[in-house]
Amino acid sequence: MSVVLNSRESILTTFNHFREELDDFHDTRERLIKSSRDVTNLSKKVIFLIHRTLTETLGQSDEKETSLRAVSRAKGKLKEIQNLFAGMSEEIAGDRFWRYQKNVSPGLQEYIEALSFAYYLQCQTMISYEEVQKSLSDADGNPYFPLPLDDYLLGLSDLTGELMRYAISSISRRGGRSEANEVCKFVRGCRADFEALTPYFRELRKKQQVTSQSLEKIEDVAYAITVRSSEYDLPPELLDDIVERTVLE
Amino acid sequence: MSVVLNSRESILTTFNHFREELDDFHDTRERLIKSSRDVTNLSKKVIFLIHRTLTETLGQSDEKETSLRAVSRAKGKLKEIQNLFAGMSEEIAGDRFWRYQKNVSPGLQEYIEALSFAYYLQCQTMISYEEVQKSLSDADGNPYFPLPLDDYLLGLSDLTGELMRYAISSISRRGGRSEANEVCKFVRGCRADFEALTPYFRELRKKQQVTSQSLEKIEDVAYAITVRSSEYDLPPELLDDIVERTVLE
Amino acid sequence: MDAQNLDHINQLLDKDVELREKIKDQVTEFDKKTRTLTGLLNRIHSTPSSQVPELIATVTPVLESCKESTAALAALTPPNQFWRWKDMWSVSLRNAVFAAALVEFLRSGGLLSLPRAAETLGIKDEWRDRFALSAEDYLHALISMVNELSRLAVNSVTMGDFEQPLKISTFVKDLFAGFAMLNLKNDTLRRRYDSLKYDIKKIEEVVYDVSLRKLAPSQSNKM
Amino acid sequence: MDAQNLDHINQLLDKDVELREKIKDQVTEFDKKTRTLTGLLNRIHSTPSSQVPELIATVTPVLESCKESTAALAALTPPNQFWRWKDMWSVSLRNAVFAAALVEFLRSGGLLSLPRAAETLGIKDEWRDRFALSAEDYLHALISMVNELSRLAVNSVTMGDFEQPLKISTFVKDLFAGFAMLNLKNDTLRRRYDSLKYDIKKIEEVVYDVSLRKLAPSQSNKM
Amino acid sequence: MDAQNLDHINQLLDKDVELREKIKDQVTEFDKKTRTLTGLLNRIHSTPSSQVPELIATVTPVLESCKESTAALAALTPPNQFWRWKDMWSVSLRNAVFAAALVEFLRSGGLLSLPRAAETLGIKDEWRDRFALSAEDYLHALISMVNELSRLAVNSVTMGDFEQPLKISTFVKDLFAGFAMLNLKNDTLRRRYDSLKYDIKKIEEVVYDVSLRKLAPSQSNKM
Amino acid sequence: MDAQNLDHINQLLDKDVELREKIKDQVTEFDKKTRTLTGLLNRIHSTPSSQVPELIATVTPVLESCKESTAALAALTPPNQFWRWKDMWSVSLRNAVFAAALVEFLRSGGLLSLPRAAETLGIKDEWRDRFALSAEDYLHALISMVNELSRLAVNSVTMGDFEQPLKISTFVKDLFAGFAMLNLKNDTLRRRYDSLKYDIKKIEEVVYDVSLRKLAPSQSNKM
Amino acid sequence: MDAQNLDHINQLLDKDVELREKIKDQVTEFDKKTRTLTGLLNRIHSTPSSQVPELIATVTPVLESCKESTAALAALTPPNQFWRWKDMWSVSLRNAVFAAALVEFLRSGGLLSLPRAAETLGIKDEWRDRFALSAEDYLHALISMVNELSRLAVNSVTMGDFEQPLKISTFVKDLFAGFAMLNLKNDTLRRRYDSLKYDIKKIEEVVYDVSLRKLAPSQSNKM
Amino acid sequence: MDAQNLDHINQLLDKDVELREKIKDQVTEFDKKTRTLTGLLNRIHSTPSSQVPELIATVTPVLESCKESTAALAALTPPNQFWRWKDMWSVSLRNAVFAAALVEFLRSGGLLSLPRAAETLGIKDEWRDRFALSAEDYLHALISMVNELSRLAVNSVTMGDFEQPLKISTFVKDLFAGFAMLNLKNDTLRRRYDSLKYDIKKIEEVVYDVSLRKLAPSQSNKM
Ligand SMILES: [Mn+2]
Ligand SMILES: [Mn+2]
Repeated sequence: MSVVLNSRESILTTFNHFREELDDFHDTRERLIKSSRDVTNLSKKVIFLIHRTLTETLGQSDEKETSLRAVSRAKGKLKEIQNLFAGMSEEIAGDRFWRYQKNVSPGLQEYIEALSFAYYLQCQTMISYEEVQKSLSDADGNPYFPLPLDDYLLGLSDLTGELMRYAISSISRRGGRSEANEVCKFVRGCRADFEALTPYFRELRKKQQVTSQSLEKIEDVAYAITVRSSEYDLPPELLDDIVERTVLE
Repeated sequence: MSVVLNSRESILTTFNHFREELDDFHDTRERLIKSSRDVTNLSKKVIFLIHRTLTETLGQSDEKETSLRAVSRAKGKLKEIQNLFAGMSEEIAGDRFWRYQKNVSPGLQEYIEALSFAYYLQCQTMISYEEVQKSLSDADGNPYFPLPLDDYLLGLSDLTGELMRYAISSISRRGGRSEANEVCKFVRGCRADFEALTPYFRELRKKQQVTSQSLEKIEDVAYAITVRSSEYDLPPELLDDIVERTVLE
Repeated sequence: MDAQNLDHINQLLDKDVELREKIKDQVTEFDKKTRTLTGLLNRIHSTPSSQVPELIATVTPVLESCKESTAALAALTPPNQFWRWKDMWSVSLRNAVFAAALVEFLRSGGLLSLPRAAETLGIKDEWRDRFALSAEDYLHALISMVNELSRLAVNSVTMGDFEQPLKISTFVKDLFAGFAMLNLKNDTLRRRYDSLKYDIKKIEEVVYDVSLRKLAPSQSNKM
Repeated sequence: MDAQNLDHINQLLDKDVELREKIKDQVTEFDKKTRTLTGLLNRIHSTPSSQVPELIATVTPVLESCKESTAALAALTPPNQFWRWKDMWSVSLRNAVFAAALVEFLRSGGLLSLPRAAETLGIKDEWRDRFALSAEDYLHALISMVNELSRLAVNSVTMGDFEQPLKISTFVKDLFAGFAMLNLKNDTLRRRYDSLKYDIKKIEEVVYDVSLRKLAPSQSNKM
Repeated sequence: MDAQNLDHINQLLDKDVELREKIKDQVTEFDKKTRTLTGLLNRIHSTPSSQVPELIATVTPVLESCKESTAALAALTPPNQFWRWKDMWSVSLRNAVFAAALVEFLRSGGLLSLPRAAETLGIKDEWRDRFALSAEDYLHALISMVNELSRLAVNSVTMGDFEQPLKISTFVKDLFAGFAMLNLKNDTLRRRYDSLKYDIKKIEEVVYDVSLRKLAPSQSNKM
Repeated sequence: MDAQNLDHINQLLDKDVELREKIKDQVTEFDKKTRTLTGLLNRIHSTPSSQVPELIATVTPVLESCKESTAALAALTPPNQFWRWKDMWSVSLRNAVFAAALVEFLRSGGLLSLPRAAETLGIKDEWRDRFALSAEDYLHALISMVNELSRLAVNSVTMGDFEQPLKISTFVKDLFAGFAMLNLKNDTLRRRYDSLKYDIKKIEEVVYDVSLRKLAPSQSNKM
Repeated sequence: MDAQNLDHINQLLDKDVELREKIKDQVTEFDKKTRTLTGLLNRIHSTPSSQVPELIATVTPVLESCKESTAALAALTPPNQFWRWKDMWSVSLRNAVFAAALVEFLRSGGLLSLPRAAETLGIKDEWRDRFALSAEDYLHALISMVNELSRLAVNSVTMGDFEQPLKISTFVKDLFAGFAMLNLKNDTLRRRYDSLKYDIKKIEEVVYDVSLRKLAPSQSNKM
Repeated sequence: MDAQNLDHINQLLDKDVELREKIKDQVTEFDKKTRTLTGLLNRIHSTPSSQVPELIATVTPVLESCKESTAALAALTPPNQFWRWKDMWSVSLRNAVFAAALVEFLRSGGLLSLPRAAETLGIKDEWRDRFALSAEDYLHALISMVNELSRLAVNSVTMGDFEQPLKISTFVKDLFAGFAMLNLKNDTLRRRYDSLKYDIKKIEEVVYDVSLRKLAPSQSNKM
């Protein structure tokens, strides 16, 4: 390529290259947006699948067992999503990832929300950054792309909303009632951990308000359980038994 | 299906059907959104192709000839878009079109903008509703879907913006200068025609402001040409010749 | 635009404007009926169970009269344009289905199925591309019914009826399990579905109170 | 979150925060240089063409000094993170490229190509995943140059130089034809590209005025 | 513009500015009184029913003093301009009507009618084109009263008064049935009316709690 | 609520709803006329000055027909309720005044005063408590006229009429000086008045272009 | 511009930029402390009342350390410029006052007065033109405390402490009565004050639940 | 809250409200004067240069009268509260400075410095903590003056004065170069400064038009 362009032809040739480059960029961007939408949709389905599994066996089996069944069902679907990311990995290899990050980000966050939900039910803890990154790596442990810190945190922040739903439904599950207290403690911890990070992530600041609202709802559930059982001077299990007998009679 | 559902099983079976129905709806919707994005992108490319063709031959050939070359290039690309619509037609057959209209609408409007631009260059008139509908029909003249009036009008409204760009560039095209006056008249007519329809289409009302701005820009171009040539008591062609000779010398 | 095209557009436009007016008038009529329905059904909160059949008897003719509205709307809607116009009447339709489903529960304790709900309101299968009961509208109506049943559970106890809350509890739990099957988007249905959990919680509390006071007579031979 | 994870997150965060600060400092430096550049180049509007070489001579060392800034930024940016941080310096970079391209036009009448622009600013090909001159930034710089050239066309005439507008006219038209090749989205580049048309219009008017007054000396042996 | 035209317009504009200031001052006065009223009435939530008559006795003179405000506003408003200025005082007026209606309920258990509300605040019929109590303002005040009564139902129980919730429940249900028959087109009013359902639900739950624990005579034969 | 109270309120509410519908219908009619007016007047931008009288001749009967609308609205509005309903028609009224003022300028080069504007539209003084032309609406219409005149200055030149911009410039500057003496507190009006500066600037630039090129008789001794 | 004028202005501008940076750094420090404070105080929702004194003991030194921040800010702010810079730190200051007031309530059940709040944070009266605690900031902090106390009422019950809600209720009602007597013109403050009603309602409902179930000594003779 | 605390807070709040009212009244007065000033100075666009001295003579007493306003505001503002209230009058103050600077340019062709501007408006150095002319306000006023001068360049030509644009061009270019050396962090100021480029371009185009047509002595050796 000549160093200084002196003729119309040389300018047009150069700009032809620019056109190809820009078209290529926009096409890739478009493909990634579509893939990200697919990831979002699948992730939402995983979340519903988990809630569904937890509700299905309402009061019929052990709480822990129910959770694990939900987790194992979710894992299959999560694998599908991971394959979608694997498929995208070539287009966002090397320095290209950061060019397209904001197009990939919505799907990625929704995936992290679903993954961390399953993880919580399995381990009762928060999935770590490294574990999320590992789930987005090939068999040899090579990441498909570097996990952005903000996507990780924003995905986790949405988890608290799902946990709120989980806590509210658990009130009508036998034994599952103690679950509400566990979730309450966990979400309280999340809120505190996120609080320290809000100065660095504008969007997290906004989501923190939603988390606070979710926490208040969970606290209300825990309160309602306490108030109710405080009126009678009987151990909680016995109360549960009495209610169950009346309903099933 | 039983008429009144009395057992948990019968309820679950019924809701299973609902799930399939809803999933099916969301999947179709998602596919159509993606297709609509493709249509949008292709249409934008058509518009740029037209502008490009008009600029390429700057001052080298007859204005009419240039326009027709732009139109013939555009037609090939427009055919591609029409094929995309043909591909979507099955999913939006019969009563389903109106269910998905708002998902299809962005692409459809952009297509109409591109199509009407090519049509204007060819015929110097506004493409009619029936011609747009015909372009969205199979070989036997069966429409892929009914053309919504609002999409037709909103697409046409965007045309005025492209015509403004066309008018501004034409000022530096030999002979093309009279073009600015033609476009000015045409857009003035558009604005008047749309004005009568604004009470019925909220979005058109907003776009009408953009059209008014475009019209003012076109009027400014026509004004500048007049002011300039009024200073000398020579016929416009002669002025053009003098300028051309000086620049080419 | 040339005159012919403008004419054509104006014709299309006039037809739509006129149609919208006509549908609006019918919807106003339909709406009056459904407001009467909800007004009448609001009385269940202060009607002892023994008098519920009489209350239902006053509701039935109004519900029947909704058939005229659905027929009129089906007649107005052009072929294939169901989805174009349905938003205009879906609030009224949901209210009518709500009333029908609540009446069915009060009568039989069971869930009115979608086809049966359509039938009750006189919606014919052959109108499918002009007027139908969509899954979404049906589901909204069921949620409204649950909202009302949680109030009813509370008020039944006040009126001394301790059986009703137990019936409601079983019914609503089954229905909730059904809703849990669905994959919802972040839309109104999702938001209302989330709110269902609070209704269930309230009903559970009533059941709990009733159970613990052992006030409920033996249910074994009734359910 | 367990302590280890929190630690890990905080480490990542601290590294980013620190890096951002460092880049910001470098950009502030870079920005000062480009402001000096635009300040100096603003003088072309009142500098007779005979004295332009001297003006360019004052600009060249500042332009040269930009190499330090690009090198410092390339050294700071971690591998593969070019696109992550580039927004921080792209305004300064565009201004530097604008200056380089304008100087090139004033010197040779030709267009500085992208690779040559990168070279002028000391940007090395092997930095590609840390610091590069993107097509977008280059194009923005060219548009800024055209904005300035339309002013220059006007002011040249005021200063009695009737050749410059003709040179500018030919150059800008060629460049515009190049821009017309691109498919742009509705973004800043598109908006600025649209505004180019007004610059061309203004230059055309100057050429027109100059031609009609037949003030331009014969150009045949010069262009 | 000729001087006469200008003068004419300026007079029109100036008169408005001055009048607005005067009305604003009166509204500030009125507002102080209604804030005192709501402050005093807020005490019902911690006043045993036996002492309510004394509380009402402190409220009555303040309510009486509102007549001065309505008279002052009626005197300021030019003939025919009621609808021009009413938005300035409608918040205060609604608060005053709210207080009057709540006092009436506490005293007699009955509903203050619109004409009686106007009378209580000294609003004269002959002021009609300058100052009146519109249906809309009256209804807003009633809704505020229901909001307060749902709180009162809760707090009465806390204070050991188990009869009050039953009275409130009957009164509010009756009022709600009345609202249901109104043709509410107004958006804000409609939305606030919808919120009444939550108040009713809360009141029903209080009655439920009381009945369940047999803290008050059974309601089954009362409702 | 007792039946009488309910009835009373419902009557009040229903009367308003019905009246609103009737006014709305009249406003739709009025709006059609003003749309026709602006449509016709829009042609001035492509009508040579010699044919303007004919254009005005087509406008006059439409303007005349607006009297029916103002009379109908005055008849509908209950005594004293001008300020309640005026927002419904003020857009149409401003458009009508705009048309009348523009016609007056085109015909005589002078400014239509507020009383003359009211007279042109058949607004009677004795309707004061039901229908009037407020200073605010009149001023809005004048600002719209200036917006249109700045476009006309441009388009007149395109049509080869170099005198019109000078007339417009004198007229608008005088009007602007008038506006500057008004005590505008109203926010929308103030903001629109501020925008007038752009119109004036545009007109001044047209006058400049014309004077510079000596396309019209020199202005130096006229302004 | 002559060099002296330029220099003068540039000095003014630069001094501000520099000062802003320094204040920003101090505010960041202050903010860290108040974040730690709110983080620690957030634990009250899961701390049994018996362990609250220990929790307070961990809070006190952090609160003490805020004195350094207020002193640093007072030292930085030029005389007379309190009102220029105060917005930069008011969020942090409100958080610190919130913490101090909450600690006071937990310790003594009483309200921290404005002068005492200033004293706790080491704010000296002689800094008045550089750093002070405004009434507005103090009131914002109190409202935040009430928001927190309504949550605490709920969570105390969950932890089995049925006395705390009663204490909170009395305290908050008293505070609310105080607020009602203030002349709040400030919009944000007014809106936040209005939101207090929800907190009070929530607290009343907790007290209701506790009283109804006789979980704490009867309130009827206390309130 | 105890009575003392309440009283203290209420006093603080009330004092502010009252002061705000008083300042507002003074600002209204000040604003009237500055509106008169801009109204008078607007006439420069149609005043031949020979009559400018007379125009200035009418402006001077009004400018002088502004001293009363600045003195009144300085008297009202409590010590140390300059930064609290300055936003209330800064629009008026900028307009006054704009007028003073424009008058200075018209009289001497030179730039009014900041201290001289303060002096002209009677602002005393010892008021520093109550009333001062900030660099920001001064710069805003200068930008407004440039906006006006670009209009004046155009209108001078219309009036046949071909020297004025050349003077304006030199003055504005110098001022612009000054601005380019300032460290503008302030957003509004920065944005307005960017807009100056359009004014300069316009002025350059006027000079171009004049030079091209040889209406004024050649500029080549002047710039
Ligand atoms: Mn979620
Ligand atoms: Mn377009």
